[in-house]
Amino acid sequence: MTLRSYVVSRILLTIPMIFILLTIVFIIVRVLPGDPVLLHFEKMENPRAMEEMRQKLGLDKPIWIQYFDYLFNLLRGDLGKSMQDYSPVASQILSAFPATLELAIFSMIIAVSIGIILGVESSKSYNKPKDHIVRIFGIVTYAIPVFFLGMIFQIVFGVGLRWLPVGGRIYPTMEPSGLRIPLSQPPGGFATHLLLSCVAGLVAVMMCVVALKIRGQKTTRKTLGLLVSLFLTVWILWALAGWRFITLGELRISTGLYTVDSLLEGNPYKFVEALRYLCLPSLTLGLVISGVFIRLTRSNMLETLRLDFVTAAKARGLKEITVTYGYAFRNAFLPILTMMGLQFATLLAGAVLTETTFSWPGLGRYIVDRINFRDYTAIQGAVVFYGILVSLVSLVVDLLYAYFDPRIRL
Amino acid sequence: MTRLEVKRSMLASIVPGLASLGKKGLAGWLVVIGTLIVVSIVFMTLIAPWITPYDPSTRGINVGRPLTPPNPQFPFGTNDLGQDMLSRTIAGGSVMLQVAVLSVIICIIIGVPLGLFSSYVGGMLDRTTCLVMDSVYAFPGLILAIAIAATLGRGVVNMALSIAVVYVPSYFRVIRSQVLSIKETPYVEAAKSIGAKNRTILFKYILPNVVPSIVVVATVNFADAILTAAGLTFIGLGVEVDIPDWGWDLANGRRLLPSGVWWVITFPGIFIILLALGFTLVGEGLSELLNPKLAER
Amino acid sequence: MKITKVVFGIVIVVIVIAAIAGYYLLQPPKEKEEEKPPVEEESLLIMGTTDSVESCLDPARAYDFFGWEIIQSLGSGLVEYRPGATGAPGDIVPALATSWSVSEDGKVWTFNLRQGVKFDDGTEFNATHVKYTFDRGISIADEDGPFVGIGYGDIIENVTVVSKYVVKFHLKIPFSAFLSLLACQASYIVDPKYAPFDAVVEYKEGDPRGSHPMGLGPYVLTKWERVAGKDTEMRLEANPNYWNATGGYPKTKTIIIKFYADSAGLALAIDAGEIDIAFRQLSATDINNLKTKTHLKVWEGTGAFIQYLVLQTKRPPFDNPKIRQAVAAAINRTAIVETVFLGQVQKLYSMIPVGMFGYKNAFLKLGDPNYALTRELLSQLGYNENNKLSFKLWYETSGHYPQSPQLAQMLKSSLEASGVISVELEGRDWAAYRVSRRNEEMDAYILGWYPDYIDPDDYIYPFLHSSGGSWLHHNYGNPWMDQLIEWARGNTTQSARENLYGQIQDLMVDDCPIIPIYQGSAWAVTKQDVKGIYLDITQSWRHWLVYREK
Amino acid sequence: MEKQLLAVEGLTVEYWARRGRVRAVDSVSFTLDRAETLGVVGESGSGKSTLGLSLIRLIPPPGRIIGGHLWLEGTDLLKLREEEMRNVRGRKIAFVFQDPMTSLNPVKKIGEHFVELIRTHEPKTGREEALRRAEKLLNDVGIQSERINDYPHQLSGGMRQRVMIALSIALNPSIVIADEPTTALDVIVQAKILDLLKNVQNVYAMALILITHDLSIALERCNKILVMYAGQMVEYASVENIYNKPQHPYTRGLLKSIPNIELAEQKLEAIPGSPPDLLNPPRGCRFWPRCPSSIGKCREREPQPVETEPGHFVRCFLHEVAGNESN
Repeated sequence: MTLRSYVVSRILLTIPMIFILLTIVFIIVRVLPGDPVLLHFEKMENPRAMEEMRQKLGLDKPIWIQYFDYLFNLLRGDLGKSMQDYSPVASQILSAFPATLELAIFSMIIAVSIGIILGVESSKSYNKPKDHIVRIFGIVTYAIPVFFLGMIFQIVFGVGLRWLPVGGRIYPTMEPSGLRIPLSQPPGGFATHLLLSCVAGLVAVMMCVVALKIRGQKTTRKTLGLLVSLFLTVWILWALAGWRFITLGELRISTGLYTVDSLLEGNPYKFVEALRYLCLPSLTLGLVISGVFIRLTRSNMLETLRLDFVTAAKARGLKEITVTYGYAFRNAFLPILTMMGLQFATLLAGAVLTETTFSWPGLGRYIVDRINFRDYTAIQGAVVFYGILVSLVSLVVDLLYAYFDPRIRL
Repeated sequence: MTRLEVKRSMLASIVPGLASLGKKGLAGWLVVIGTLIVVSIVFMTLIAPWITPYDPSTRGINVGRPLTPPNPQFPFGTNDLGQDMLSRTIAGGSVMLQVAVLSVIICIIIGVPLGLFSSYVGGMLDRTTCLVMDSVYAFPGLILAIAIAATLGRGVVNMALSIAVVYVPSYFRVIRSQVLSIKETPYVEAAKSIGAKNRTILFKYILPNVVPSIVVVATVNFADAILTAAGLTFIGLGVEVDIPDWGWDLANGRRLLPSGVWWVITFPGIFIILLALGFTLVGEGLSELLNPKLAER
Repeated sequence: MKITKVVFGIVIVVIVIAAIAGYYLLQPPKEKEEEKPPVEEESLLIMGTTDSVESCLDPARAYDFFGWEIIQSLGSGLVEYRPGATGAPGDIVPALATSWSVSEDGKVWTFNLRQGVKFDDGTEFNATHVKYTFDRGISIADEDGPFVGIGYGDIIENVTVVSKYVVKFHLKIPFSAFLSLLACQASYIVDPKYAPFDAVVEYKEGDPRGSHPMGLGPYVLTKWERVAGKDTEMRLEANPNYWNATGGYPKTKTIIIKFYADSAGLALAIDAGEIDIAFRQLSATDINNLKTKTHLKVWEGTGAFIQYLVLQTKRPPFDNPKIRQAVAAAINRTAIVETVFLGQVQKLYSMIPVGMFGYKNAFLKLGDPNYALTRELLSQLGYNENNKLSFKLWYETSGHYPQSPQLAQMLKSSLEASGVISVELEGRDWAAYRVSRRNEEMDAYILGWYPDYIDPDDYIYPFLHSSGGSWLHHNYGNPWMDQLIEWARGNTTQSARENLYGQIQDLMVDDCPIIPIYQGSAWAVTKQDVKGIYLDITQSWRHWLVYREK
Repeated sequence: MEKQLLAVEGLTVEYWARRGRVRAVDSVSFTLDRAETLGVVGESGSGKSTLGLSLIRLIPPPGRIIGGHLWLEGTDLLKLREEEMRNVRGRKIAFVFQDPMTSLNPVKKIGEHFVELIRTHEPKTGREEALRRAEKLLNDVGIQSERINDYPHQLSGGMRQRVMIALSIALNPSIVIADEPTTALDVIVQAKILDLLKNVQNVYAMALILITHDLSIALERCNKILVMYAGQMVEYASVENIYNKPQHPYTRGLLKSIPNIELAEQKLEAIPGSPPDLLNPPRGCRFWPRCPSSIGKCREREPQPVETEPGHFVRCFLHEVAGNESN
């Protein structure tokens, strides 16, 4: 199969999947409970208000017309109206989503890094104490409820050590909106900032190194390294030169991801603040998800490590890190990539609990709030959004798979 | 594999002789330890009415001073209503276990026949079912469960139902892939050639072969169901607060933890983790034992 | 390989140097800071809460604690309570009115308004605004709002503009607590530019100014983020046009309010030093714990907050006062106070809080608890150990009131201890709870009350008067009770009122539509350097007095 | 330059499985001179592949070398640190594996394999230069240099084995170990690959250790032959001696099973039975259950290798008389 026909068929397959998903959600939220309005009001005590709500939400029509309305509205990007105040659900979801996305991305990075590093280590010392410890670590983190772990982190790192904030997305004065206020001293000590910015820098550099190791290409290696250093130097110089003009007031929003926005603004201080607030939630979520990646990396690595080309590579005297990552891991990577797509869904689900624990104003908290308000139309909208999102992510992952696997690429 | 061998391998995997399992290395030990954990927790919950020192329900309010730290009289301390945490911990597993067992049963009742028939029959039916199952499978589990639980309302059965819907596809997928491979094995072909009925093939040849996989999925599913149930309770979709339940104690203990009251969250928390851990260990071990590819080199 | 190593080495060094340099450069220069004006002027306070504005910030509808807290900072009334008020007559001080007089019969009040006061948009304040405010509130008559709840229409005949700065109120009855009423947030003056006469001002996304009709208060609302009925962020900034701005108010220029999902999150945040003030709701355990922290200060208010159990009188089982009394007799207030609230609240045997004039411990005669009485009353109606009186007890679960699930469990436990009652608990989020209340689906439900104005009338009329209590949806109405209440609020003689309130409370025990449980106070926890907090009998939070000590 | 390149003394390898220890290579000794070709012959499971891997210390766990010496130009390889050993692999001793289909990294282009190898051992070489060398090497083994940008799956099996050979000679090692280099290939290709090996061996003046189960190949292309059975060396001698006067019954059995075109009437004889389970090797000589000429003490004691004539070693009681029976 050529790459093009694969891509086309994969995209075409996504359409019925989303359609089925939409139908399932519709059945669960609209058809199964009979009448969401009745559910919203609990009892038939206020028929006038109920009738009004039905009319405003279009729930007075026959169910199949409602279904087509629902599908048609979705095509226009309309996820329905909230039962609470008839406000459009789509815009609320879109404003809450970047927070969740940012949390999900960072958790994923943490989970995958932990999973890959520990999984590779574990597979290299197969059946030795190190292997057993890593496996048990993976199983235990999987069994810990997210909010339990989150709470422990809050107590230890927030209240006890005071290293990291326990709730919110960024220091309150930097919370974005349209106005600026004079700065008072933001929190956090010298050591934390130094440490975090260094760690962030090192992580970036490490990622480049790993990326290059995996690609193993010489020319790109030089250029990439230069590019990275150029980017960092420009950013830092820009920030340093312009620090007098940097306001530590509100963040300018362009993507909604605070880490990205602060970089776009060229404001390292805000970036560090955003990272600090991200630390505990993403670490919590990342740790819980990491078990799956550990297990997956380990078993795939065990298989590839036994393959001939790994032994052949060793016999050629290649360095261990090259053999482990460039040979064994690079071939074990594709299933992990697929798993990343699947785990993205788990991650979004885990984010619901994490967001509540860390007062993180994302989609998860939105959905919990909507449940408390018995706002079924909004719940439906949010669930549909999650569904479409997950389908698209798995589509992207599959396409990436095709791109990365040279055997499919041709 | 002959049918006899199939049965034997089934027995070996389902009824783990503890001693022989221990010899199979880490995987065996995982199963042994996991089973021990699960069995003891289930046993504890079953005999809870006779062994709780105090009433774990609202009738046991104020048996001690509120928020007494662990001491000889109250080894697990008391909560903010002066209820004995030991009693609540002993009795509190019933909700989780009921939800988990119920959801697994529902999953098996729906998922197994669906997987068997759909993949055996094949064709359009199979493709459609597959697509539906894949759609649900790709969905963030907890979110779907939340949506269903929110429409159904609180309570054990509703929790179980909402969790079951989420996990049916896991059963379906596993069974389907198994059936597809077993369908092609020589002994099924042979049975077909001597004119065995479809029903016979399905139940006598294929079903026994997929049982081990079902067992593995179910044990893993138990752990997931427990964690999902804890999550549902945490966001207020659990059972009513006057029923002793680890989930509620965890949510309540979270409120108390900032005040240094560590014992209300810790003990039920440990038991939830232990229970989920137990099932995960069994699942992990079993899947390794049944998938000998990596078991020994 | 070598080149790459060098490049990465450079990058790491650059990052480290930049991090160190950046940190020092970004720190506000020390010398400069000392040249700045005093901290009180330039300062910022971050407040955390689990509250949320319930419906809107329009005094014509808003009737919730947090809504009033914000309204109080965005607007002003003709008069206000002195900080630290105790309920004494001298506690009411001039605000937008500088002086006032009352006619002999107590039915006509004349107010002289402060001159030269401007709304935040520069409009000059005058007597027409006062008339507009009250006419509007009474004519909108929002069924969930305070104008109906307090019964403005039953008190005020009309408002007349005498001159630009003189306004006259003509009352239907010689309402004794009229000055108190004018000090409450429902009586705050609105800006006609933002407040249409016939519609309530609702939240408008991205338009904080257009989301409330006030404009005479110490603060302006510069940010109000709200997602479908739940606040996510709020910011108050000093209003330069505030009539008392020359007096140095507000003391803190900016106040940011952060919203937490639950009391645990709030307690963690204040303990971790991320917020300066935590106000509502912290649980009793949090308070006890935070009291031990040296970096924090715990402020206890005067107890004027009450919680009570409402019974649905329109249908069985609680259409029979005997049953209602039986339930009242089975409530163990001691256990609630000592266990649920760790002794931080006190038992309440009347709707009027202890310490206010007119208080009578009327419910004590039903016992605390008196299970014998419960059994006797119920056995008359055929209930016994085998045929228990069973009903659902509803409570809210979202932390709107402190420790509701615990209170509900305790109530269940104490009711069931009678042996003849069986209770099923049913929890609802506050938003759903309100809807359920409006739909009258709940038989027995727990509610709480903060005073609107400091007078026993505010604890009686909104609950026991057939029209004033309609917001409760308990369908209680007793003509004799209505008569007594109307006499009591329309009388200016202290002793006569005291006598009437005594009768009202006795009658309330007989009818028993509502069972008082406890009275408590608001608690606030702040950093040690936060000053200017007055949690007086009004229970209101005065943002403009709070400041950070240098 | 010394003539002797490699001297193996008493090399012993064990696998520590859960059910017990398996001695996969049991005190094997041999020497290898420069540009010499040694054939290691044995059935599958005889330990010949393990022997090959143990020469570059790459026994997969749970195997480990528990004794012996590996003298390469006077250095004992077993005493080297792992990092030093890594420098030996590929540069001094190269390895060609059995299955070319799986011996190349499927996600790396052919050229990349060379660049990686060359630049690992010679860090100063530039990428471009390494690619140029790769093209030349590929030409040497008969592959067009454009193939450098192909992925392994785009090449046929024979081509891949050529690539493997090119890779093994890239750094001009002194020894190439080829482990059944032709087993996985078509018969026609087999000969070509073997010729290629022979050819490059001559051009690059390397020693070659050819591990094979096919005695005829070894007889045809080697100078010396080491016959292995059940982890033990049973006979080690020059090709002429093996062919003309095989001494061990197993070697004789192997010779009889070779088809010979010249002898059309020849009756091919297979050795009856199958190799022993190394977990429970038979007491005494490991070959006796299959040995046509076993005697009483074969079941009692294990025979030790004896040198029946210079350079001819055999492990059999039948020949002990000829040598010294000191042990």
